[in-house]
Amino acid sequence: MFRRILIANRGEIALRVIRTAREMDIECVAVYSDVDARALHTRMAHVAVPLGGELPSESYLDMDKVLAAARETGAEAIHPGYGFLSENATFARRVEEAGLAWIGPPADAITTMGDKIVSRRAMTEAGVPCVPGLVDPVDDVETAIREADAIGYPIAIKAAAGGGGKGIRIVRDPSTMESAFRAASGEAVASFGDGRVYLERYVDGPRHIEVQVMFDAHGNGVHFFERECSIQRRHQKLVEEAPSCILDEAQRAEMGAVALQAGKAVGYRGAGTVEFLWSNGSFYFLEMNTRLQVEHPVTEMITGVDLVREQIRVADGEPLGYGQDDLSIDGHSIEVRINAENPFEGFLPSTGTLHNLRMPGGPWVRIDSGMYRGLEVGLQYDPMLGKLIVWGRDRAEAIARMIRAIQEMNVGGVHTGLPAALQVLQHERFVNGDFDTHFLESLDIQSPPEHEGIVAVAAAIHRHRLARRRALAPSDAARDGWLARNRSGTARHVERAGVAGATEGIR
Amino acid sequence: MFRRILIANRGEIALRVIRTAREMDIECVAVYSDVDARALHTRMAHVAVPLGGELPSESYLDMDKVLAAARETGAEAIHPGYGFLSENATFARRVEEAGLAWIGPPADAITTMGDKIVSRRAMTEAGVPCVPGLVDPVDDVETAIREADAIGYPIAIKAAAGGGGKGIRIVRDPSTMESAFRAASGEAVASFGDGRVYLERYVDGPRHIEVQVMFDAHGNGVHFFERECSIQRRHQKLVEEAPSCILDEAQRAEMGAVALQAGKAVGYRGAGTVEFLWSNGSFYFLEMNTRLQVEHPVTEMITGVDLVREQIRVADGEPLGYGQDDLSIDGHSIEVRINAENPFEGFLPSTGTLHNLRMPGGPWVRIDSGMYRGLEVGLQYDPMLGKLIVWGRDRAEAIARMIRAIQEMNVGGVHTGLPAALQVLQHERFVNGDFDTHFLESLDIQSPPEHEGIVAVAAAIHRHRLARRRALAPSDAARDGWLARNRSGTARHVERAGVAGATEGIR
Amino acid sequence: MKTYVHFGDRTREVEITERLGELVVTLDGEPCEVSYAEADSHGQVVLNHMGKSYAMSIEGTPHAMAITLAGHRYDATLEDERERAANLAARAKNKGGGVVKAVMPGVVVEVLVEEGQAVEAGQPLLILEAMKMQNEIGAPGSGTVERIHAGAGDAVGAGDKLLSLAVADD
Amino acid sequence: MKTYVHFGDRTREVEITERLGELVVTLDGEPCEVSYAEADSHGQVVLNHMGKSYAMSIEGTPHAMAITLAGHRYDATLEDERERAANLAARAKNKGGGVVKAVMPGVVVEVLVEEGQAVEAGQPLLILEAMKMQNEIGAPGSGTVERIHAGAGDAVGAGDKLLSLAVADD
Repeated sequence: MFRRILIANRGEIALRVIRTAREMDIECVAVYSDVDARALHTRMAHVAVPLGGELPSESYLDMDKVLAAARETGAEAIHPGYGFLSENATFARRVEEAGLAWIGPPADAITTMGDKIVSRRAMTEAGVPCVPGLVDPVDDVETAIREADAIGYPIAIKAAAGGGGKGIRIVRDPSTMESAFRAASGEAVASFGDGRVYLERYVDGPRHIEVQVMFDAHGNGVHFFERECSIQRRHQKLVEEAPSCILDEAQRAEMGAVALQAGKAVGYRGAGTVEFLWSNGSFYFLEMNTRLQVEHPVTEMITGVDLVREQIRVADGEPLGYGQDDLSIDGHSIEVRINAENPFEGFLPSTGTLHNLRMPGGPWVRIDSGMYRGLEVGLQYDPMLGKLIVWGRDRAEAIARMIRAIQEMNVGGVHTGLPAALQVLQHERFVNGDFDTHFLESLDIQSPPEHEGIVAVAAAIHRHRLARRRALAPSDAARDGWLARNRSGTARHVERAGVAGATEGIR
Repeated sequence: MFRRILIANRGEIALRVIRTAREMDIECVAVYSDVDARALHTRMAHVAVPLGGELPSESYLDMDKVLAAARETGAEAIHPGYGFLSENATFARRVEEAGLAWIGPPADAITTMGDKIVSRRAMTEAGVPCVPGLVDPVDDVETAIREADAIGYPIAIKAAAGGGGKGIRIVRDPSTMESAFRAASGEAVASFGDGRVYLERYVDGPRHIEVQVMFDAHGNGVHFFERECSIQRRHQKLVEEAPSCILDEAQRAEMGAVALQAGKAVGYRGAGTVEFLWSNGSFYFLEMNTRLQVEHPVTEMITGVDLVREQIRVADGEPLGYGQDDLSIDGHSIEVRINAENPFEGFLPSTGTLHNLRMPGGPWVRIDSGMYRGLEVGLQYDPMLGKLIVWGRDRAEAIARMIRAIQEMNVGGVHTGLPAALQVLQHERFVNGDFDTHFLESLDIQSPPEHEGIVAVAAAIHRHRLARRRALAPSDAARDGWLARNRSGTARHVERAGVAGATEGIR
Repeated sequence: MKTYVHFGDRTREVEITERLGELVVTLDGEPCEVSYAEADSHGQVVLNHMGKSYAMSIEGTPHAMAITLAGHRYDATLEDERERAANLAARAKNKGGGVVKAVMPGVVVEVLVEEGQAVEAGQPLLILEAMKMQNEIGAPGSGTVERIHAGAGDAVGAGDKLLSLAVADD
Repeated sequence: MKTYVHFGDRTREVEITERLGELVVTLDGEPCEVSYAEADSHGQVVLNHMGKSYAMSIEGTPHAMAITLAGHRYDATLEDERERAANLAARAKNKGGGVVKAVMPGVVVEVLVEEGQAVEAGQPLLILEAMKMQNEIGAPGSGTVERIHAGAGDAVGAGDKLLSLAVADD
């Protein structure tokens, strides 16, 4: 087994890898940017190498610096975490050319799955169901009408030059196809100066369901069942759970088998996630994420398997040592992401310095977090500060437990999405399992007005006390000013930055 | 189900009960002494009632105050936690006389199990194996020799007036019985002014293994397998685990059955623990703890059952709803107690104000803790501040995970037993499962000297920095003084306070 | 002393008087029996009301506080009577108008309005790129664009002026 | 500047000199290449040495520190050369003697010695009950009991004098 590995990442995922590595008696090399000199991953590693720089491009994305750090410290393998270089085929190749083990899939698999059109072709050949439709644009109305019948309604007409949902037209009735086609290509010209459009089956009320797979280097592969990730907003998941309450045993097995097919088709090795769109009982391949997912803990909680440990084992050439029949689902797990964002103002990013951190605890509550008192949450990096994970014997117990855990928690200094997660968990539709990827966006996030009175009283008394204390000790005034700075504001995202309903590239 | 319950306790166990109650949508009434006005259990409850007073006798042990609080707040049931009034039969009766539900066993069961001699008789009648021996003193050498043969060697001669191990004589060979008997009663006279002694089989290299049982009000009972609690010192457990690595399936089932027998014999209801001494393949009834145990989490982790929820359900009259065959062991769990004590000075109590709390996290790490920054750890209450619990697929994984978790943790302001726990977990004998109740006391707790050099350098540089900073900002000097106060000292326990090897009354 | 606590456009009036060291509180004119205790000096407070206790975390300044209660967060702005009068006057002077500032460091991608142009409340004024994301800055109120302080391509820091609005009399 | 760091009866000598703002350190006379960084102002420090980093929590005063490293705890007392000389002199003056104080509030259960009695280092002097537990207070060094300040039944606070020892010349 490796004696020392380098973790080319930061934040909670770097800690996650360090924790398993420590348990495996493997030394960890952390790398860090100037901003992260005091970060927990820097402190918890056996060796910490400064990369310098503030921007990702100057640090965690700089292949030369990362590889140099590995060379200097004698690391034998590199774990990329998620994001940054994790899905960079060039980096994967360079790591192996440097004579190091790459704790990830083969570069070719990354390349294939990284390209929408190439992967769609590969999957179709492998017999993996994709959303019915055309890859190439249609030139005229006649072809469109003919193709539409072949694809089957409802049809989504999408601008070839578009993306981000602009210029999408939904057609549910053939009779309206012609007018819709003209309108769509007209809008496409207007928006992108390019009128070409293509057709695809429109997926109604889609749910985002993904399957966790793991392959060793000896042709063995298993899946660890599915995760339901439909509670999301603009490509950002907020609440994830496993298993999905919409799948029955038969479909669960089928989806798992299809996911393994997808992996085999690209000669996969290591941990990966095959994402599907589920709608009205059928599911379609969306994409494959060729790395560990943020939400992997919910899978660990219901299977008892440490996925990072498995990643490291197979990267070292060990066989899985178990088969599909050895795996089963025990209970239910939910994860809530703790993002620095303001759910009351359209989830705008929130910055500040963390203080008054109060973490929940007790039975079956797990915290994967890079947060610490004094952490300055800026805009350089992903706003995800950590994750709250619970396990319960069943979905109801897990929901109740997550609500309880969120109520125990406090993160001072920034806004977080926790109030939104709380509203989701307490929502009848979520409790009944009746939701799709549009659900979160349909909510108006607000705190229960019935408590505003008591809150107002508390705030007023607190102000009263502050005034008193300031009179006594000027130093407090400074502190208040400090807190004030940390509650600096937020901005509104441009609608065009995301597509309601589209779920490509979600992490 | 109850709408509101009162928790007649403090610290981590009060939080533990509040957490499950919240998940069951039951409101919680906390009670608190003057010392605990800011305690977490006071803050996390829906209602908090001050009992006043600083000493337990003025607060948590004052039945009238607790019952009054329940009456005022309209609580429908009382959960006693452990310690304090939890094993007080009078209180159990008064709770029920007050028309409230008692989340605990029937008063009679508490009474019976609370008396060593009465419980021993009851268990013997019920066919539960007890340590062979006599309850009544033997008057003369002849009887002693005769009885000794009947009991079987090795024999322990104990002073009737004694206890605490004083005046115990171990006899392994009948030929030395006479001299030993005279010496023992002589010593008994000297120590207690009462020469009466009684005989008991001496249990060699005993392990403390206990079985968790749960009975509903309808005659159904199950056991949740065993916990191994042999890592203890002077009636204080430090490391607990489930399952025990010394039991095979057959003996596990046998011990579980015997535990259920014990409970049935006293008409038990609710959660209880039957403690056994295990030695060379046979086990003997020690005592039954008629309440929830500190170490209950390790049982929860391997069975997936929330024991507090079960306590509340059966107290409300619900049937268990499952049988023994529905329960099984999944993986392995270890708990380490976080006590304010100095393991380098004979585990003397340590007092101070908590700061620099850094809690571990990540996969399968659970924290049940009443700690918060600013908590003043005094001498009024039990020194246990919280518990660290981990789960692993097997014992080796659990040990590695607990070591990792302890290494992540920091508790500033007081000494804790964590370094001792770390030394136990890293000890070859513990790893091999080769230990008994004397193991912990046999260890010389010390931190690895090979790091003293680097630590010395850090300390010297830190001092250098402090001097600098003090020159700049006098306020820091104050802070250092404050820290210093918090590291106030400890005292040495009197050896006579405990018995090496005796495990009665351990919590 | 009266304090006006605003949650967005909703306002609660809290009056606090101290009698013999005891706080006497009214909420929107109604008497409100409460006891208030600070669990620490960092804004962890416990408020008892009608036999229930509410543990809250309060952070911020005397004028803007964030209160967290059982996982829910309330952002409140506070004024006493004097401040309220002053603020009302200020608002009257330029309702919704004034200077629009950058709330985070970034780069101006595009200015969507021109000087002299009339804008509606919430209408996009310009696009600021920060965190690899395009953020749209809307008008705080309806009025006219008086001056534009930043142009496309400009890097701005938090607090920098972006543009000034004059309010249409209505 | 030289600092003597004592762990119980083991002592390490650390010399720190600052050259061009850089710390130059020797440990027991040997050069020791380290870099030292504070993660916060509460004693979370990271020390790099021979290509490894050691994260430690340090608390205490310049004279007595508790250092936690990967779950292990080290209690150290520190002296510089001047302090060392002074302390040596003081120790010489009354080796092991001086005043025995209560380290925690409690009640004196029993005094096990008499004034004038000779005692060995570690010999039980009296029993203090605290935390529902009997704690035995031992002699810090061998000598003679000079005065007894507290009697059986007395309640004492932390820091209160219990008895004074005079040291036997040896």
